[in-house]
Amino acid sequence: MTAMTMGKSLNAALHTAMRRDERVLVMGEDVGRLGGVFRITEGLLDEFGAKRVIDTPLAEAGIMGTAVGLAMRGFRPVVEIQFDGFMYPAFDQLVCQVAKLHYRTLGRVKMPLTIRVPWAGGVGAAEHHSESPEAYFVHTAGLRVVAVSDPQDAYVMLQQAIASDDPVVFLEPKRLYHTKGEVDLDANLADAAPMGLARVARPGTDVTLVTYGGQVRTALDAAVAAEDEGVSIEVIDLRSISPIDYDTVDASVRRTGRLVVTHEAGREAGVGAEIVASVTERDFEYLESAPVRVTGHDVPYPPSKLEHSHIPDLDRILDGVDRALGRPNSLTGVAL
Amino acid sequence: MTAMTMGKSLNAALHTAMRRDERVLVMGEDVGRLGGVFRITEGLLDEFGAKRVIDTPLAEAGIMGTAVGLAMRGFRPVVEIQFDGFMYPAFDQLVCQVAKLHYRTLGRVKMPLTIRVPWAGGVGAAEHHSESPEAYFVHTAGLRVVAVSDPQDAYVMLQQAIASDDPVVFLEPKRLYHTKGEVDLDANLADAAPMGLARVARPGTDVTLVTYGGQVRTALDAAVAAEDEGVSIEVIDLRSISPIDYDTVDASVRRTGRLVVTHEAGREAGVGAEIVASVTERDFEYLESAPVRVTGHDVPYPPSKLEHSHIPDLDRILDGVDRALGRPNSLTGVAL
Amino acid sequence: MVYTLGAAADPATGTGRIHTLITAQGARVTDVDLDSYVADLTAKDLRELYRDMTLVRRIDSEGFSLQRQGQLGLWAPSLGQEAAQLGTARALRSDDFVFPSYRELGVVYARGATASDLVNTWRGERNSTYDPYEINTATMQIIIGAQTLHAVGYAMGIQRDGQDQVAVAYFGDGATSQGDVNEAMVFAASFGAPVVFVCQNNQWAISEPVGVQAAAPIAGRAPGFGIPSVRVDGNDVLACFAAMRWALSQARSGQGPVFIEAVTYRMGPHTTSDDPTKYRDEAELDLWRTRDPLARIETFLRSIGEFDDAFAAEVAAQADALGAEVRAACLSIANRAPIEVFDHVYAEPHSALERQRAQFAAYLAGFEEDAR
Amino acid sequence: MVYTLGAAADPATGTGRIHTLITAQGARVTDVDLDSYVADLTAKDLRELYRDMTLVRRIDSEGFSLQRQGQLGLWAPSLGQEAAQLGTARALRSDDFVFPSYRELGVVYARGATASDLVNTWRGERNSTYDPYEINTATMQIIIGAQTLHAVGYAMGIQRDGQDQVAVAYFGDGATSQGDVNEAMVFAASFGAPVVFVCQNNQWAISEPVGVQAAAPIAGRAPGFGIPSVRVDGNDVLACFAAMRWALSQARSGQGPVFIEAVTYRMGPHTTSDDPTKYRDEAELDLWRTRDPLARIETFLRSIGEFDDAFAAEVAAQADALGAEVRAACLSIANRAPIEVFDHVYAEPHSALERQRAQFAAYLAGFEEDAR
Ligand SMILES: Cc1ncc(C[n+]2csc(CCOP(=O)(O)OP(=O)(O)O)c2C)c(N)n1
Ligand SMILES: Cc1ncc(C[n+]2csc(CCOP(=O)(O)OP(=O)(O)O)c2C)c(N)n1
Ligand SMILES: [Mg+2]
Ligand SMILES: [Mg+2]
Repeated sequence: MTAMTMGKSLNAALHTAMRRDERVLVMGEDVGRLGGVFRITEGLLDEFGAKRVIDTPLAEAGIMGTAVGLAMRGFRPVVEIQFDGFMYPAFDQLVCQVAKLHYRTLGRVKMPLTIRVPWAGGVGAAEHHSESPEAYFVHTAGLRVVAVSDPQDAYVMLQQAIASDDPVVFLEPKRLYHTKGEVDLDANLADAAPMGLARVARPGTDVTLVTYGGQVRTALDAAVAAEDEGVSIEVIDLRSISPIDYDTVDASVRRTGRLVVTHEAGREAGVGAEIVASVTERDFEYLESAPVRVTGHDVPYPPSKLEHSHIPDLDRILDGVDRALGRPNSLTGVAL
Repeated sequence: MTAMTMGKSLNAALHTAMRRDERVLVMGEDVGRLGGVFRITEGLLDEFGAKRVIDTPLAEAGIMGTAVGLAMRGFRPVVEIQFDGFMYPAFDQLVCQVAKLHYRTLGRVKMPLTIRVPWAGGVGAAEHHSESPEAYFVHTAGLRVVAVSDPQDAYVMLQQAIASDDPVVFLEPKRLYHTKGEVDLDANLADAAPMGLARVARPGTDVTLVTYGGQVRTALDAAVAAEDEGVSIEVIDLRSISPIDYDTVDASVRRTGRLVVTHEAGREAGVGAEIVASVTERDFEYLESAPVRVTGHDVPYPPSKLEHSHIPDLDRILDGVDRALGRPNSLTGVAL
Repeated sequence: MVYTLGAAADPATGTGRIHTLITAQGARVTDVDLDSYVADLTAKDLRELYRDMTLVRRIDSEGFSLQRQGQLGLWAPSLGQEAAQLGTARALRSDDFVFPSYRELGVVYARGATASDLVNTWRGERNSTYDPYEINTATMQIIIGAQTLHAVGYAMGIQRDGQDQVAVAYFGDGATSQGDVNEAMVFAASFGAPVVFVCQNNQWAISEPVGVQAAAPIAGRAPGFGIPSVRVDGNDVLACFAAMRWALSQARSGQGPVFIEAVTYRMGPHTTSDDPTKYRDEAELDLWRTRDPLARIETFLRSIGEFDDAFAAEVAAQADALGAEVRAACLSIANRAPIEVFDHVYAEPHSALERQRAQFAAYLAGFEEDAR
Repeated sequence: MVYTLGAAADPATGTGRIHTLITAQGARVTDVDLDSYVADLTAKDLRELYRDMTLVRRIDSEGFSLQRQGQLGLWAPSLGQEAAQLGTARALRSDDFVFPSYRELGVVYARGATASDLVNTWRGERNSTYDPYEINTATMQIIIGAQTLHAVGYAMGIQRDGQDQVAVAYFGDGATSQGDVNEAMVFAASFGAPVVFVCQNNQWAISEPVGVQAAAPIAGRAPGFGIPSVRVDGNDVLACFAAMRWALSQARSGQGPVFIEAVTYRMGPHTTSDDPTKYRDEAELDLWRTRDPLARIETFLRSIGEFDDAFAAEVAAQADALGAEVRAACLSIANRAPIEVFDHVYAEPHSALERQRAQFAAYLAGFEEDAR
């Protein structure tokens, strides 16, 4: 076990994956000489050379579209989209090609792409640098979507994503890049939990708090704070948000009878809507109160000085927990 | 009142809107000389000339982006995206510019765009010509999204969308283009229901069936069929899916205690998820059974010969209604 | 320094010379740039190109009728573009990899697609028919321009594998307006990728004449990206073949991407859903009828005594047989079962979709029970 | 026929001549294409351009420090690009409409943005400061290349209004790879829209040298789209001014779009988040220091006796005052209230968002109560 930041563990994962399989390529803007604007690809160019670590022209559709061609040729491209907000120029290639080629070709053409995205807010960035577009990807059949929340998971799941024959959108919460944790660099992929499984990040009995990515830390903080008030929160880190591991969520909700979901993205047709809808369908008779969503507002991501009014923090989560528990909360007496 | 198809009523709406306001422009691929591949813009070039009816180069980002510039100059562009599946090249301009410019500029720059999209399936078309991407738009703050389901609504709502100072994604179900209905061409916009309001398309007492666009017809058919079996379905045509008129939905669900939502799009993080989640949050104590989603599968839109296994038909809706009513249904004894 | 084959030939008009080897009247003319690329071709080779074009035209008309008879969902005719398609595609090696659009019937035929493949793409049962890896040809692309980036990526892969295949992207004049196509040129030039761009400028993008897309000749765009280009008579199968050989020799020898504009004409409607009388004059069509790609090669071969009625009859008979084969292949294809909508979404097991599949299976089973 | 100003000046190298009027050594040289466009300029005009550039450089350094001191979220220096920005922007009419990117401090300054506007864009309180309609300048664009299409659309609007303004799009060398920028050229050429594309080729897109984006000179790309272009020394304020006047005269007189490549250099880091020592040599920077846009105009003016120490001191004092003004404007700006995240999402009432706003207000009110 080695203590390292998530940024470093992702970097280590890329090194490991590229050493293991020479068909793995890394490509994107500034991923080569600079090692990426977050240094996640640092050192790769030196070790693997420009044939495998490709500084591309500044065009996301071009990156995604050429990655499709490389995949057709039998490579396993790991694409970096520099920031979440720059996914959109590549959206057509992602939705119409990456997600659909396996289906279109009756399984003859595989798309083992990993699309790494420095993701979401909380780092005081400029416009378009703090987006949470994951619902778009979750709604897109043919894609898998995972979000990491700690260095060990990041290390293992990035390798799993690269090893997957399906396209995986791999979301890396920017605000956790510098968070440290213990990482087992010799972790055997075969022994690791599949990336599709959720993880109970903290057991609890009164309410189930489901989240993913950067919000996992905040949720855990909220659980600690709630404990002081005698409320026991079970925190579930989904890890995979497409597909979602409902078995783990069901098991918890059936015990607690109460559900709170939190994410940074806006609420309307977000991933939280999916979770609330599915849990309600699946566990209706177990629910003791209406599930609660604690999410970003349905506004464009605000200027950085206002972002802390947007990203649900510990207090907003606890307010949601109070609502789920039927305790007085900010919406007591307010129209929903 | 005049009997006409939805295609004709949309065409009439464009004529009316362009006569009323000379800042209204129509632009897109083949909208001029040809009058659009669905003939919705037929006759406009002859009446208004090439300055106002613009055959553009074949590039959707270009169409959307130049429409932004025209809007900044004070025009009201009505953009046609030829088919639903061709929205994606324009996604970046739509999400990062059209949806955000008013916010970015503190309200100084308005984006009175109407983005018309021949939408969804059921017409036996080739790949990419039958997509239901509406959840992407609903999840995008800054956009309004409406879906029409009959000629009269189409006539009025298209004019309302054009008159709106916000960008409106205007979804036209292709399979209803040829559906006829009575249209009041002299309808006074000021008297018409705002486009943000839902409509009870058919009153009922046992279960609330919420839908929009092309599925409204199918839902109404299902309601007729159910009546024969003694089940009274209330059908709600949302018309606007962003924002959603929850007052109308609440009122119904609070009476029936049961909710079924149907749409063609896939289920994961779809508009149905939003509706189920919101209704559960808002009306939890009124719900007598778990809400039910009857949607397209989470697969790429299938080849046309299989599309009728994808789009929820009358039988699948009634099966969902049975589920909501706790009657035997296809999922009795099947894991959710 | 960008090498542009013959681009400066007509600087006075700025339109760029259109390279031709066989004129519309069927006369062989000299082209210093292209002649050497077809010096080895025999009359027999030309007759085979005529045969190819005739067969493709026959499949095309069969496909058209099948659509009209409700057997196919749609048909996108290649009528008039046989020379551009066969001339370029016949210059390829089988291990080159082709990325066609929906209109490249002739290309896909030349790559080795079966009679069934050729029509059943439009049947609506499957989004694609042949296995791309069997004939080294991607599924015909419907999103305008998207495949050009795939071709460039594939070509980058060839470079990485140290091999000498070439990737080829086919697309139309309308496609040149798309960001993807321009980005494809940027990437191809940046990496010196072995890719050939073949733009069939058939004068129309549905109802829009090429002037809407391009204010200057399309072939002139590539050099600005650092890509040599040529403008060739797309109805002259020999010139197309020669231009493609030139392009392939460049790309195959490590000199990077090449761009071909084949100037041709879409003689039919855009697709069977289209009615071109709404937007174009019959006179224009008449003019292009005089430039028909099949007629001119026939005239030329006859003029040198290498084409007689017996040959014509033989090819016609073969075409009819192929037409019948295509028709049979279309009519005999089995329907897919409803549950197959779930097939091949993912390559690996997917918990949520398996659940949905099981639920739909249960739903379908209910009907079977009802039916019993 | 595409008219390319001076493009063929150096066909041997294919790199295209770089038009210069004042060399790096401060010498005035003749350029037959550009001279006439600055024939009316006086030494005083040049001094004012020097003043502009000096003031902008001062604001730039102030912004940089403010960021380092935690007062701004980010800063994207314009250091080294003052001539390209001021030279082109000062040729505009106030009723022309400009679409800048994040790096165009000098352009936005020239358009009339206040001291507060210039720094507070990066403060993180607001995504934009000035009212676009007050200074006929759009908010600085962050999505690479997106604004070029807005400029073309705006220009199409000018055409429709029958007026003679010009829309101007500013962007970088990296941006030329984006589909949007190429589509902008397609649309501009197709409609003959009065738009000027100004590409500041500052040699770098973050860590990538321009060669990654372009295998041929950027100015050479436009003619292929049917757009005349010029390649100008971007560190020569006079040449930039002249080139822009040429471009504007074309566009304003109904001759359609024009493309300018201003060859310059990003002397600072990409932004305050960047560390250029990771990817570029100090030697390169040293070379470009010898081509500094301010130094050369000063040398030239001194050589003709139109610049003395008193003038330099006066401008320096003005710059310091402006620096102080900028700093004060940054430090004094009021924070926005949390509830303002909901402002301006829609222009018209929106039921769902109003509900969310009320809920959040109730939530915030709870804290106020707690605080009481
Ligand atoms: C991204 C996208 N936009 C629009 C369309 C609709 N569409 C199909 S074919 C076509 C015209 C294509 O013209 P061109 O590129 O010249 O090819 P051609 O059909 O002439 O072979 C259009 C607009 C599409 N398929 N994809
Ligand atoms: C669509 C998009 N992709 C990526 C980025 C990230 N990014 C910001 S600036 C930049 C480099 C831009 O280079 P260039 O166009 O040369 O302009 P310069 O910064 O040199 O002025 C990149 C990659 C972005 N802002 N937008
Ligand atoms: Mg065409
Ligand atoms: Mg640059």
